Amino acid sequence: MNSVFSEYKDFIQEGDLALAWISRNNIKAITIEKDGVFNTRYGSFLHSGMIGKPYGSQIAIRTKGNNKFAFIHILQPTPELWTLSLPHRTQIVYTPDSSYIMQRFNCGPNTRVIEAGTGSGSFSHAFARSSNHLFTFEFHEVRYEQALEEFQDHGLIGNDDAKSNEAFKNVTITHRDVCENGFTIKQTDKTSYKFAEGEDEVKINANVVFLDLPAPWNAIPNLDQVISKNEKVGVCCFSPCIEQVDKTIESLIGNGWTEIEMVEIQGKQYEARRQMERTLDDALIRLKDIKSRKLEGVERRKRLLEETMNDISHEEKTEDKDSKRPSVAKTRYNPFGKGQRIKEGDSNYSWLQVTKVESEIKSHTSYLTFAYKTISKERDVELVSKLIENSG
Amino acid sequence: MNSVFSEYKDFIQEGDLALAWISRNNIKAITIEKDGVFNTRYGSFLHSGMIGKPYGSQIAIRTKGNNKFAFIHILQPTPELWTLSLPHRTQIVYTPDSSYIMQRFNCGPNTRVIEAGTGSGSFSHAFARSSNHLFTFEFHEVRYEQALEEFQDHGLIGNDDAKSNEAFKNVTITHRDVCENGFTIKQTDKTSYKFAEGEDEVKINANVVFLDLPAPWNAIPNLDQVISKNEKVGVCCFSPCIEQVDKTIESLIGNGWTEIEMVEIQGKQYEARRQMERTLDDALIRLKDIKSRKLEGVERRKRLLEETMNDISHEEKTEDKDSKRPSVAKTRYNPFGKGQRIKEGDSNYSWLQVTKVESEIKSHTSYLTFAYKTISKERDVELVSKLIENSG
Amino acid sequence: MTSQLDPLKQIAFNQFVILKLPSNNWKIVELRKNGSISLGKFGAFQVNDVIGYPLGTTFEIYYDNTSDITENEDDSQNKNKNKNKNNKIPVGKVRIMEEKLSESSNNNLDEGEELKNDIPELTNINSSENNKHLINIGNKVQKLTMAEIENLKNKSVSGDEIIAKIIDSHESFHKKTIQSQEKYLKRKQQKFAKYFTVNYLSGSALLEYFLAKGDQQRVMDMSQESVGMLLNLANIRSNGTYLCVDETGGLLVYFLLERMFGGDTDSKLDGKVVVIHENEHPNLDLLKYSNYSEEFINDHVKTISILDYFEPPTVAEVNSTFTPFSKEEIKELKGNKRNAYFRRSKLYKSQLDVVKFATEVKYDALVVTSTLSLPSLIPRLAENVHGSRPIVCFSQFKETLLELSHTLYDDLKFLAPSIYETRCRPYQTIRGKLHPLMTMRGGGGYLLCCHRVIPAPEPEQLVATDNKDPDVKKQKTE
Amino acid sequence: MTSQLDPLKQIAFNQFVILKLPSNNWKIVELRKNGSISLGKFGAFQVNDVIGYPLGTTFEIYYDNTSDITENEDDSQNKNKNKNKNNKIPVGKVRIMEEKLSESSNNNLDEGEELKNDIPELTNINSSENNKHLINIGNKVQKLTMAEIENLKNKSVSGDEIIAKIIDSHESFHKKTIQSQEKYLKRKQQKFAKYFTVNYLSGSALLEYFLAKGDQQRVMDMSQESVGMLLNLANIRSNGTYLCVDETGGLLVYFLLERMFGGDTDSKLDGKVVVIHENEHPNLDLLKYSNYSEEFINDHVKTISILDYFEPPTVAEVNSTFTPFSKEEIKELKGNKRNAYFRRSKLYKSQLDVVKFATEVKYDALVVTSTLSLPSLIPRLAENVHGSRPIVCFSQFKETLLELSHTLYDDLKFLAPSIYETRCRPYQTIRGKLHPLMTMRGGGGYLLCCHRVIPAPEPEQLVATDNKDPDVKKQKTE
Repeated sequence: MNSVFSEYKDFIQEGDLALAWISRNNIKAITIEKDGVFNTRYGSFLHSGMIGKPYGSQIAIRTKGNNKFAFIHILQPTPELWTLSLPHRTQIVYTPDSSYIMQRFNCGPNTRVIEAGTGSGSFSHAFARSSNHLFTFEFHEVRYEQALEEFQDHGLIGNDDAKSNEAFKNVTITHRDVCENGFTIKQTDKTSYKFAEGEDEVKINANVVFLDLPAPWNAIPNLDQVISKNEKVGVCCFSPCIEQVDKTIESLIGNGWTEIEMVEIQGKQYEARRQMERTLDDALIRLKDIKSRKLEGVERRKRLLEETMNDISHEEKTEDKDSKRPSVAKTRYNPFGKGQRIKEGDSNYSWLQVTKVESEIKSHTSYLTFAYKTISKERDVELVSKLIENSG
Repeated sequence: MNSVFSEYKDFIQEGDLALAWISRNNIKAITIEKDGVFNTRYGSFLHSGMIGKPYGSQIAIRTKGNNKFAFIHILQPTPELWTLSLPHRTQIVYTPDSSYIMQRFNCGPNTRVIEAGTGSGSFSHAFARSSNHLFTFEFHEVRYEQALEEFQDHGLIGNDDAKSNEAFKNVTITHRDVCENGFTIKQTDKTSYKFAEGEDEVKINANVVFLDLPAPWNAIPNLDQVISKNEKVGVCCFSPCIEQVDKTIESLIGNGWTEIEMVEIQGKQYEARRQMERTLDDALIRLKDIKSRKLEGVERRKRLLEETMNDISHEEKTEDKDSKRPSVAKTRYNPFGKGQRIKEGDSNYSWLQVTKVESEIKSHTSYLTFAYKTISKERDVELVSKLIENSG
Repeated sequence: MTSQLDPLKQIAFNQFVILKLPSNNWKIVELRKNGSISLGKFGAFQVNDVIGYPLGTTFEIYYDNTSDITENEDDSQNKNKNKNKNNKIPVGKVRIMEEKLSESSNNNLDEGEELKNDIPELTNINSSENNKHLINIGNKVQKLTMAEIENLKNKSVSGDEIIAKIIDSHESFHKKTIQSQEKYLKRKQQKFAKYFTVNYLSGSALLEYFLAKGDQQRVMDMSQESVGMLLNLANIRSNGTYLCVDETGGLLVYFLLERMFGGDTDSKLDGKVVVIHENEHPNLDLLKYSNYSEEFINDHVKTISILDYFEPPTVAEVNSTFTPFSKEEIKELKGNKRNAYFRRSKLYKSQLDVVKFATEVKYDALVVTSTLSLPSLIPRLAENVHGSRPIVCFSQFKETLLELSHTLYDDLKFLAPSIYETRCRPYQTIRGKLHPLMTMRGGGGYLLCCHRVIPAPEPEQLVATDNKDPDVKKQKTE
Repeated sequence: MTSQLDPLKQIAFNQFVILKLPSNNWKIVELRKNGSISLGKFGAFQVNDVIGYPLGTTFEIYYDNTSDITENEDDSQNKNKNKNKNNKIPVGKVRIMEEKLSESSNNNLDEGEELKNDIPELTNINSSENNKHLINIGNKVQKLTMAEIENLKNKSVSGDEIIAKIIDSHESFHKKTIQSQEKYLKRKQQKFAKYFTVNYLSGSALLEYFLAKGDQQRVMDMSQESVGMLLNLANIRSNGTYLCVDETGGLLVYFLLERMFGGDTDSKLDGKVVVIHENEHPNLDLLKYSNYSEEFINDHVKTISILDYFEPPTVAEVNSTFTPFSKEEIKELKGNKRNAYFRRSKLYKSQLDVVKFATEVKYDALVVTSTLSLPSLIPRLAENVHGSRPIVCFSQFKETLLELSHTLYDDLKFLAPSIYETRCRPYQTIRGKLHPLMTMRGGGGYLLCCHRVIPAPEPEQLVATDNKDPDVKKQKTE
């Protein structure tokens, strides 16, 4: 099976997992089937109208009821888009955090990653893209089964960790409480790993570890068995509370990890908007206009009153103006469209480009505690001698 | 003595404490004297040239050496400007924090504030401006003496806490370790307070408390004696480390404070700048220009070469172009002023307005832990009955 | 004057206060003598019962059998709330309730977390064991029927007691994880608790009221920290005369008056706020929630339209419209004529005020929250700001201040305009579970601050070439 | 091929690495066989002595009497450092040193705070007693003379030993407060410690190198978190063909190649980066620090000027300039003629590449760090981006992306442009003294991300009216 996550696809094909972009906050995963239908509030989109079109195509239908059109875009999934398509109630590692962690660890085709726990699997997708192999662990059996199925559907599961040009299938998921039982994967375990003949235990040799666990300090002592021995290995613990950070640091120190540093990532998103440019001069002219029209009205009314009555003092008539204002339009000069519905950007007005942050920001996700360990600081003396002796 | 901090002054007068604004990061306090001189790197500013001018005046002198001018502005101090004029190595509560604390406590002419410790006195100035009385405590004797002198010079020290229109002299400073010895101020104490006949102890009745102490939890138990009994009193503890916050919360809970909330304030400052608008079209024309001039050069050189030599192959001549480029100006069309020093905003170019944050930001000052306490939740039943019975 | 309650400290009659409800909603009410106030599902109470207690007190509403459960007559302000079937909320008695320890427990608690201190029997087991055996339970295992709960609610039981009963009758409660137990309790507490806190209606509380309602636009997306910084940067004191543009319906003026006079309508301090407005009439609606007298507001707040401010009449013109009568002449006026005279006299005086505030007064600060184009507005308003005094503009968008900043940079009358951003980041303040709140309102706006200065007359040509910084560059004291 | 060191894991010859010094400065060096590297006041070492150890190892330089103190011959790269009197730094031996526990202890420690764990005899007394009796001491009470210290430094003593001696000889050390003791130790450690860490020269390390030097402009004020997010949002994989504008001197390309190939010059993966540059010649200088072979770079990085890209020749034009010879014809060519033929052949092939990458290839992402006006650049570059593929622009200023965002909004070929800001906030990570660093570099830049899409042909007139959002508003799935 092809993986839509590891291969660039040009055209929408039957069997593809695709994302239907309805709006920024409404992205749905769909599997393209010949007779499939994607139902929305405004109407139904036939998959048959998508098949064969290039990815990124806008699909239009006439909306129910009236004669307007509704649109969606069909996108090929990426780990980042997939993350956006997940329901927000799921605990998700979002892109500002995941991208920082991957960058800090220089993730790429030589990276061997341990992730615990799998959770929603959103970070797993990003790790799978930029690693040699991802070993992900999930202790909750139901979630393990769900993630396994999802990763299989997405073409990620496999032992293939060769640096080849083939589609990567480089994810192993294992059902495990890593705090209690560590990270080693054996024949007898509930795992997606396919053991070769005579292979009893997986050689994990991770050089990057990501722990998204409530108590990472229970898992840290188990890492020595599975991390790469002859290189510098990084760990990142993802914890919402500061007290967890403290216990994590304690455990990292106790287990010989160094260069400990905790950071927070703060991501914000802005939308481009426009604000009407309302000048003082226009505002002044408008007020003058109102004033002069009001005086006109007063004068006219005064004349009317004088013609018909004689018993009210001059002063009262003037004072009364507010309650007996004439019914003519209050203003003629309306430079800001007051009282009208003006669409943002209306070309009859001038606008200043402004940015507006989301109305609700993710002010905190988790603290990220980084540390490093090199288990063996030996060098191969013989090899080095040989290299030095060689002319070069 | 007049206080430049509590009265708006229009003109610079002899004896005034004024601020000389040299640049954003260089603001110096000076006392205006008839024969005074303010020396700067570029020359000396005579106080006599300032006296009688309105505050805010720019003062110009010819600079030393060349025939240019140098300028400073003379400003009347405000607590915020005063804060900016303090040396940065001093521990200062900056305006984003101090203004938030004051706003959260609705500081105004009815606020009675306890501050411990006084420190640089920068926050004291802001509190003094917007309170009925400020009781500030400093445990370090030398710093106490310095602050006392400064507050006296600034016309802040005094018992006057009447709600009058007079210049406020509403600061009392006391030398005290409030953790060990609490907040009550008696005749025998080292304090700026002037006791009246028969007055033995100051009635502090604070309704706002600000604790900038390394171990506020030692001071919190002492607060009950000095805070107002019949109203809701707020406290704010200012601590750099999270572990201090934890111990503070513990102490606040243990001492009956409620509505505990810790916050951080993050202040940023931006400068308005301009970035040159360099369009793709201009860049393309520029490259075309370079290319055509290069071809011209190649052609000319080719002709020259052909005239003088015959033994080098045609191909080599072409390939050689880079090393034997003619010495004519490389480009005629230079829409972005490459190679020239362009002043930001130069009107020969078009510019986009941009904001630039400071190159170094204050990413953390301290955590602010707020809590509230109402010692007595009684009501005056008799008074309330009377009020209910009265028609009204 | 007899002994009175201090409305700045105690809950007093005829005062607007803001109530905090268990749902974390806010409600602004006026405390009318003998009135009652309905809080919908959270019960109703008699105003008289809360008068005299300190502002900030939390009350629990309870219903006992001996009390005559009077039907709530309902204040006009609550009318909308009570359109549903049960539009008569029984009025209960109140007793003082101890407040929650942590602000977070009421307000800022993140989803799925609860104040440990409140529920001592719940321990925080930090292990991945926690929800390994998580059971997905709905409302099915809840043995009390809704009817039974409603019955309890109308009896003499407090919210906490109801919750205890519900827990008792909840079969699988103890099988739930700590976290989901906490969630459950939290939800139930919000549903059945009948308590409210009577808070002083400060400017910050009023601002929070609109923000919590989602009415950011009305207050120009202003945050408490931004307005606090505005007041400090503008050096607002009790004795200044401030020029102000307020497009927040009077909220900025509300803040200014609070800072200047402490909310005290009897204040003898003489500061003034001159409000310039772009429409015919000023909009300072929100001042209605303040406890200032009309007299106080007339003394301290002057409103002038931009037209009157920028194109004021001359004194001669004003004088030509009105000739003051002598005392004798006034005495002779009767009825309508007399009233009319006084109205014209008042108008005359206010016109003289316009002349004075538009042409004579030098202001001690200019503070602006306006959506008018600032580069066109601020330099003109700043003409009458005294040298060395601050100019502070709040805007929802940094870009509008950027424009303004460039305009002011190019003008030697303004010193070092800077744009400020300040953001408050509240924490879930629970020991053992400290962390910043997971989500927050975005926005909060930006400030521009500079000082009005007076350029030196001599060497202007030199300075004009250096528009980034009116001061000599690299100049340092020795 | 015999067994070799893996330059991605171990310190290997002919590799560029980045050294971290006790002063928290960075130094980029190439590890030449038999060479030595001078770290100025921190000593000098033999390259051969560090080869083979894992990257990331920290070495201490020590001098013992038995070792022949060879004078440092000095690499060209260190020439500038050694202009002062003592321009021959003695070359010491190295031994592995255990790293500091906390990153903060080297790097991010705030002024006046020190790693408690390192100095177990210092206890943290949390009381205001602390500096009550603070004494203001200068260097006077320091008994060791500078000459004595220099002497120690040139002897067999490690930095820590020197510091111990200094403390012993410092009369009032124990009278100082904890905080000032810590400050003192910190200062002395930085002054006398002779250690260095040999780090892999990752893109992030290279970026940090320029930022630490204060050379923000060179890297367009980009932060590690911004570039990381750029790579993720752009969905950079090992097998894509990416269109790129890089005004950071090759740093962006450095990052792209690292993400795509893991820094492995022997990688068999076939991704490509096509770099469009606005000058005659591309500037990818920083790639010289990478460990990629020239062949690798030729295979995976193509550079085309904007002129060639936007106004490419046709295949016919290219073919008209060059006629490939047959094998026999080539054989007959000699000397200069033969070389000239191959040069022309290479030029011809590169011109064909230009045609291909400018007109045929559909790109898998467009990533841009450019100061060219983005609204004029991006829509045209995006023409050749395949549908559904991301477009990500980095800019130092939000305002340039705002302009771009509006331009892209108005164009149906772009889906939902958004501006992103991401900021990393490091903590002083010391137990008992946890807090965010007090100061940080400002800036870090902003990203704009959108996806290239293909508008439906039919109902364009309807959509065009709604330029804020190309999708139906309020449309929801059932």
